[in-house]
Amino acid sequence: MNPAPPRRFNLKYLPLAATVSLFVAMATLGSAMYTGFFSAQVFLNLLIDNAFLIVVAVGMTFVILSGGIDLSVGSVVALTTMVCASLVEHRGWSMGTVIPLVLAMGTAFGAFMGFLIERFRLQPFIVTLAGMFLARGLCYLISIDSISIGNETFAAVSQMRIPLWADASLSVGAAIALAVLLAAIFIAHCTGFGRAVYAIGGSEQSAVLMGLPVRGTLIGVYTLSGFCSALAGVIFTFYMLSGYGLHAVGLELDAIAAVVIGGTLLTGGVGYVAGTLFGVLMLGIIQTLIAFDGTLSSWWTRIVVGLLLLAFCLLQRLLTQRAPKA
Amino acid sequence: QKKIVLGFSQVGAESEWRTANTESIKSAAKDAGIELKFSDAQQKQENQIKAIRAFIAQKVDVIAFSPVVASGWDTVLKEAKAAKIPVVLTDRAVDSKDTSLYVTFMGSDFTEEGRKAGRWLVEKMKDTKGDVNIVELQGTVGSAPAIDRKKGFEEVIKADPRFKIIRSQTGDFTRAKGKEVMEAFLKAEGKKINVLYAHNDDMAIGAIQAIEEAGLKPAKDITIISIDAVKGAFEAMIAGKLNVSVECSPLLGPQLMTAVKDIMAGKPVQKRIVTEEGIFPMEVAAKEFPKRKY
Amino acid sequence: MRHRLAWPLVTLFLLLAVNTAFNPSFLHIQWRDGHLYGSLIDILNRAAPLVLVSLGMTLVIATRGIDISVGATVAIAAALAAWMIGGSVAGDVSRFPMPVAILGALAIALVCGLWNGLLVAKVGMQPIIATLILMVAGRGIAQLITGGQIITIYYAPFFFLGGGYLLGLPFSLFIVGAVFAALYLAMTRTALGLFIQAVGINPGAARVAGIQSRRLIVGAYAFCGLCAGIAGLLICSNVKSADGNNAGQLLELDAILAVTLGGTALTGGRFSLVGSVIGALIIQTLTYAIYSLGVPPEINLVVKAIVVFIVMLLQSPEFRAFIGKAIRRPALHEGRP
Amino acid sequence: MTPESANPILDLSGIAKHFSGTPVLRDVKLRLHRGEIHALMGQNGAGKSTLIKVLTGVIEPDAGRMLLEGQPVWPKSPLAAQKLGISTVYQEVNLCPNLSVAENIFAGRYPRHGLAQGFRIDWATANRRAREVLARVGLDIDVERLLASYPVAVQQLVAIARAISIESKVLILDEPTSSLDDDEVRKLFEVLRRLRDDGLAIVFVTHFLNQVYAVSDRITVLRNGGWVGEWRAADLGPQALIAAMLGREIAAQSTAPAVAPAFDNSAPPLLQALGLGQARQLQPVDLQVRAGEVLGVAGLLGSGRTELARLLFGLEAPDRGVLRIDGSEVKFGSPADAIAQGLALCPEERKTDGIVAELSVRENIALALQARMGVRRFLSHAEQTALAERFVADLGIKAASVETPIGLLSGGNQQKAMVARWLATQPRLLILDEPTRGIDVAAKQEIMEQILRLARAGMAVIFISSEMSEVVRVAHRIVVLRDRRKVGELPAGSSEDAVYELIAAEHA
Ligand SMILES: Nc1ncnc2c1ncn2[C@@H]1O[C@H](COP(=O)(O)OP(=O)(O)OP(=O)(O)O)[C@@H](O)[C@H]1O
Ligand SMILES: Nc1ncnc2c1ncn2[C@@H]1O[C@H](COP(=O)(O)OP(=O)(O)OP(=O)(O)O)[C@@H](O)[C@H]1O
Ligand SMILES: [Mg+2]
Ligand SMILES: [Mg+2]
Repeated sequence: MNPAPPRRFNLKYLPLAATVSLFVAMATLGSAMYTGFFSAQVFLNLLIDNAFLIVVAVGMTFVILSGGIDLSVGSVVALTTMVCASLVEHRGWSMGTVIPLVLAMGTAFGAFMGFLIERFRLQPFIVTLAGMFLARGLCYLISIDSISIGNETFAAVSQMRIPLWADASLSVGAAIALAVLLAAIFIAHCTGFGRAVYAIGGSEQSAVLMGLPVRGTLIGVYTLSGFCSALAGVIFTFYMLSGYGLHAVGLELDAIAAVVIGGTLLTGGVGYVAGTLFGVLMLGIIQTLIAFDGTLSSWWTRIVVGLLLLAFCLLQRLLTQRAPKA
Repeated sequence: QKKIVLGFSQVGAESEWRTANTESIKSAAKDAGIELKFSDAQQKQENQIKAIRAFIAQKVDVIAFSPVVASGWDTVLKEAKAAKIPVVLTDRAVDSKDTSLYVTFMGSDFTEEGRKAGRWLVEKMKDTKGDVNIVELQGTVGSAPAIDRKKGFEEVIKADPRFKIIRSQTGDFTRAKGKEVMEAFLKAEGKKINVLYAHNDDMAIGAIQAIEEAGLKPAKDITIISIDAVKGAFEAMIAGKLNVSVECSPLLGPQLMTAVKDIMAGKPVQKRIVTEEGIFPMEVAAKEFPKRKY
Repeated sequence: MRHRLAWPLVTLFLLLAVNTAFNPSFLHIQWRDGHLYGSLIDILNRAAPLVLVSLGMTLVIATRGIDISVGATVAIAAALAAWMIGGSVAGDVSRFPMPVAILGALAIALVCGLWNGLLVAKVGMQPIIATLILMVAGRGIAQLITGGQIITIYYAPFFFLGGGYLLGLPFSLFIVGAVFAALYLAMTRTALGLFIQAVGINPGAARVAGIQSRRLIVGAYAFCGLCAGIAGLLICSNVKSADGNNAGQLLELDAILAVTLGGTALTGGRFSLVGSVIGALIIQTLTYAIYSLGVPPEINLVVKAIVVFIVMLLQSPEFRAFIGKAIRRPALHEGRP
Repeated sequence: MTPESANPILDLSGIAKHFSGTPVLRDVKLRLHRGEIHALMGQNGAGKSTLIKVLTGVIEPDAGRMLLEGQPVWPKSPLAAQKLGISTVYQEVNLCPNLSVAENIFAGRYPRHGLAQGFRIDWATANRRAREVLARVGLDIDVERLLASYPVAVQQLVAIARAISIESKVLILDEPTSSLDDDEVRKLFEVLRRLRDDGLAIVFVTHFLNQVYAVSDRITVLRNGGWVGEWRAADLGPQALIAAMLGREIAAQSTAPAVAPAFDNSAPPLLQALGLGQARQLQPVDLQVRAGEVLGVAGLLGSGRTELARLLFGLEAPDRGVLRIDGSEVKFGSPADAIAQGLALCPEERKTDGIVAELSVRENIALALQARMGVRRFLSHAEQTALAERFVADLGIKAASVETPIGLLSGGNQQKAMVARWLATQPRLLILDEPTRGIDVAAKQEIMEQILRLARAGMAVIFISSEMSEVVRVAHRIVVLRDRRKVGELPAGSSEDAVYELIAAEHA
């Protein structure tokens, strides 16, 4: 009846645009303040140092979009590094057999939690919290000490750099993370599974009544997150060349924070995978800024991290205030 | 002449000990006229690696850090080596096979601290008869000091079958947990407990409270050994509630600055610089206390 | 009500039974030094801070929120109280009068809660991020107050709060009892309970019905902060010191776990205060069991995980139906049209 | 009873279902034939929606048999039902508010392209096809916008569009017309007739008797969960139908105009809006209403009626014009302010703005009154129960007890409880936005009477309804909106045609 008012810019991308522009603003600020900050490698390091976080957060994005949460990711990363390290070091297995094995293990772990959540209508928070305890506990059963990986293939992959231009380069882990990100964007927006995740997050009841495969999708979401955690664990193993039960402590919170900062609603159904990338980069750049500053004491570090987070979130709210009510 | 720039990545600020360590390094850098780039890793290895990468990008002159954990440093240390920045390890070692990745390691030996505690106990108990029932308060599960202090202690006491560790549980290096766990030990084992071995002073201080609340006399009914020798431990020893504390010195600052200057001047430095550390039984506590800096 | 709490209660009794089975003196309570002494008393006393924080958390969760900053608030309150009381080995003087120190700690905790509430209700941030900010910065603030040290408290009157006994019972139980009673009355004798549930279930409808949900939400976070402040006082009085880095570490997870074990859904709405208390007791009893049964520390987490899995499955009606069906497998097809 | 019952496409019999002891369906049957529109009738809570949910696999019945084209089948989920060729529009709009309109239409069966058509969702095609299906139900909207940005009526049409775009043998529509105006209903019926002629079997639930006779071929009536009978529409007159549904006789819906009582025309207005509006949502509107007056608001879908109500109630902030109460200017920051001034709004969207699903009927009815009285003046449990039970009896709310969570009530009964919530506040001005949505004949009568009784007692009422006959019956004055602009005012006693004329007039 009434033609919709003309729009120059689709308002639903506003939160994403806000996040991206704030990231750019932060980067500009850093470059202006610290020497050596404005270099390609510093920005590539954001990807290299946060590759595992990107992968974990991508999995987490799907979980949160479906209206759930996965607290087990950090522990699964630790468990993966531990299993990798102990199989390679103590059993002498090769990289080619260990990696598929741990990926399958993480995937199965996620599927198991997803099954409990879906079949017995348990709260995701508590199931994945128990999963977090379990995975971390299993690490200690393997060994309480850390295990260094001396295997040459691992070391070679770990130190391999993909040259980009001049002397800027990217690690294998970062390349994998970018690939995962692209695949996830595709899954989220161009496949039935991805759209079902959004639908369930919007209203699970409606999704059931619309005849969407809710059960499979819910289990699938946690399975995917389990897979992503295991993959992140493999990247982490390359990154650290060691297995350790205390690796990636608190990673789940970083991942959740990255997802939410990236504009995804914790209540589900709203958000973008691409936003998550910028959420991770945001957290990363806050740390880089602080490392470059180098004058903050331990407690001021925490306070400043909190303040930067606050400033970012306030600005983001301000910029997105004019978003549609819905 | 240009000021030397030292990038230092600290583990965190998880204990008094660590705070004293940070303070020592900061003030020593100031005294030595070295510009310090300080970064706190909030107990995460990832963060330390990020900080080291940031130091490399900033082209600092020397990088020093206290590794959160021994393993997993090869990649980033190779990057530092490629950027021709010398690296100094403080407080904890790394288990890299390629020792050319760092110039020197200075700091304490956790295993040796455990051994010292064990030796003191063996000495103290040499005249007593019958079993010696020990309860152990471990540090955070999986952390290097917890593993090594346990290992060193066990190494020494296992020679004598009278020594039995009847309970061992983690107290996460904190007073509150130390007290809570000790409370449970006392209820479960009652008067059987002869000795308490705590991996740090804080847990021992918490446990002392639990022992008192259970109506027992700390240091008399139960012999208490702990590690670190921080101020609180001295107070407890002076009050006659703690038998002994093994020193683990956080005052690495001056040593570190000397090493940094030597490196920059091209002088050779030792691969391993051991800090002098003592052991303080309660008898000497009152005399030593005024000399303590942390 | 009875029905909803039945399974959490069963879990609690099972845990107590396990403890008793392995440690016959577990239920033993004796009179010693003018007060009751025994494992059960320990559990109650140790659970006190967790119960308090869980009560606050219950309200926040009921409004569809979550507060992950309670641990940091505990640390801030403890640090400020310890600093205001001050430390001199003499033990009979304090920097500020004790009531001032206590009020100061409670006030700062309240401010922390209000801050969270304002970020959530007024600025419109998502609760987990709003409280993450304080969670990260809060420990820094606590350490700033303590200067990164552990402040040992020597002022004896302060120890009564978390370590004293009244009528033979730990004084902390009276504090928890008072907070619980006040909260319970506020929820059942005024319309607060109804409004909070309405806001948690359907914020839109609550707004149209004329409920001022912003105020309620700010209030819930403020109360949660206050509870954390009281918990911080209890903890720092009990261990006679304040540790900016470690006080209340991971308390937020335990509190959320307690609330969920008590049968309150994290999606907001219907809540049960009694359930949260039971949930907190379950957690503390489990912790105590791990310590007193001689579980090796490296498998602590596995044991905890397995217990949590069992507890939540027991509480799931779907799981019970599933087990029921599995047992009566042959009859399965008859009911089916 | 009817000769065609020989070869039904869908044949349900002996269906029984009870929820925690209370029987909701008892030995119910339903037979559908190809090429018929079958009306399923019954009072609120009779079990219509439950029967539909049973046959689409949402809930599992206790007993019963279902034959689809002679084969015994039993769908275990809506997905399975869809695969069997049963496509459904449920009573409450069950779509995803966070997805675009096009997605809601195609969720689960997107057009694809690439790699032999199984690879990637083809958004361009999806959007184009969505526009096509929507055009069939007479809707021309931006299909890429989020569903939540459209009002219920549009959402209802989207749900219908989704259902008819699914290739199916049986199409089930549970109260599809509850928010639609006559024009939209007409368009929908055209579509249904076409589908029927193509051989589809259609089940249609409604509370509007005229709609039943306009399209349906046959009628099945349920009463209190029991099966009453099946008739050909031609064989069952309205009186008989009502009698079958209620189990007793009442006078058919009266069409007598202006039952509204007289009121003091000279009294100063209670509420006065001068040029009240909001950019893009509502052109400035002048309006006033006096104590004891019923002001009807009429207009077509999207004409801005809901927007007007929300502005008056402070749910949205006007960006122009002033609002006066008792002659003094007021600004509402939130509904709470409006309520403090004695206003009340029974909102149109009961699912999002109305019911608090997990709370009991008692708490839901007491909620607004309690909010008005404040936190401390707490209505005791007994007072709340008394209040709730009074309205349960007055409006005939069918619930196991007042302690039943309101989410478990049938749609119509939820709506009655919402009206009860606002009547309970005894406001000075009551704004009712589509209060009779989904309510059965008997209850509608009761609500109208309540409104008039309250008006007689001095309450001012603003009455918004898509059903023009209701508006003209109760209103003292009718404000007519078109395209978010007030186009005129009509006096009491105006006919429906007069209103339509006014709406159409300026179109020319
Ligand atoms: N899940 C449930 N639990 C308990 N009772 C239920 C449940 N679902 C429906 N009921 C009850 O079943 C009865 C029939 O409800 P149903 O929704 O089928 O009615 P309806 O005929 O569709 O009414 P309306 O015209 O109001 O939509 C109602 O009294 C309702 O309270
Ligand atoms: N048939 C329609 N076609 C296009 N847009 C519509 C239609 N109906 C409603 N809208 C949308 O509805 C919104 C305004 O409707 P509003 O709720 O104010 O009107 P209303 O008269 O109350 O309608 P309703 O009777 O559906 O409640 C606008 O966003 C408009 O785009
Ligand atoms: Mg119905
Ligand atoms: Mg409307």
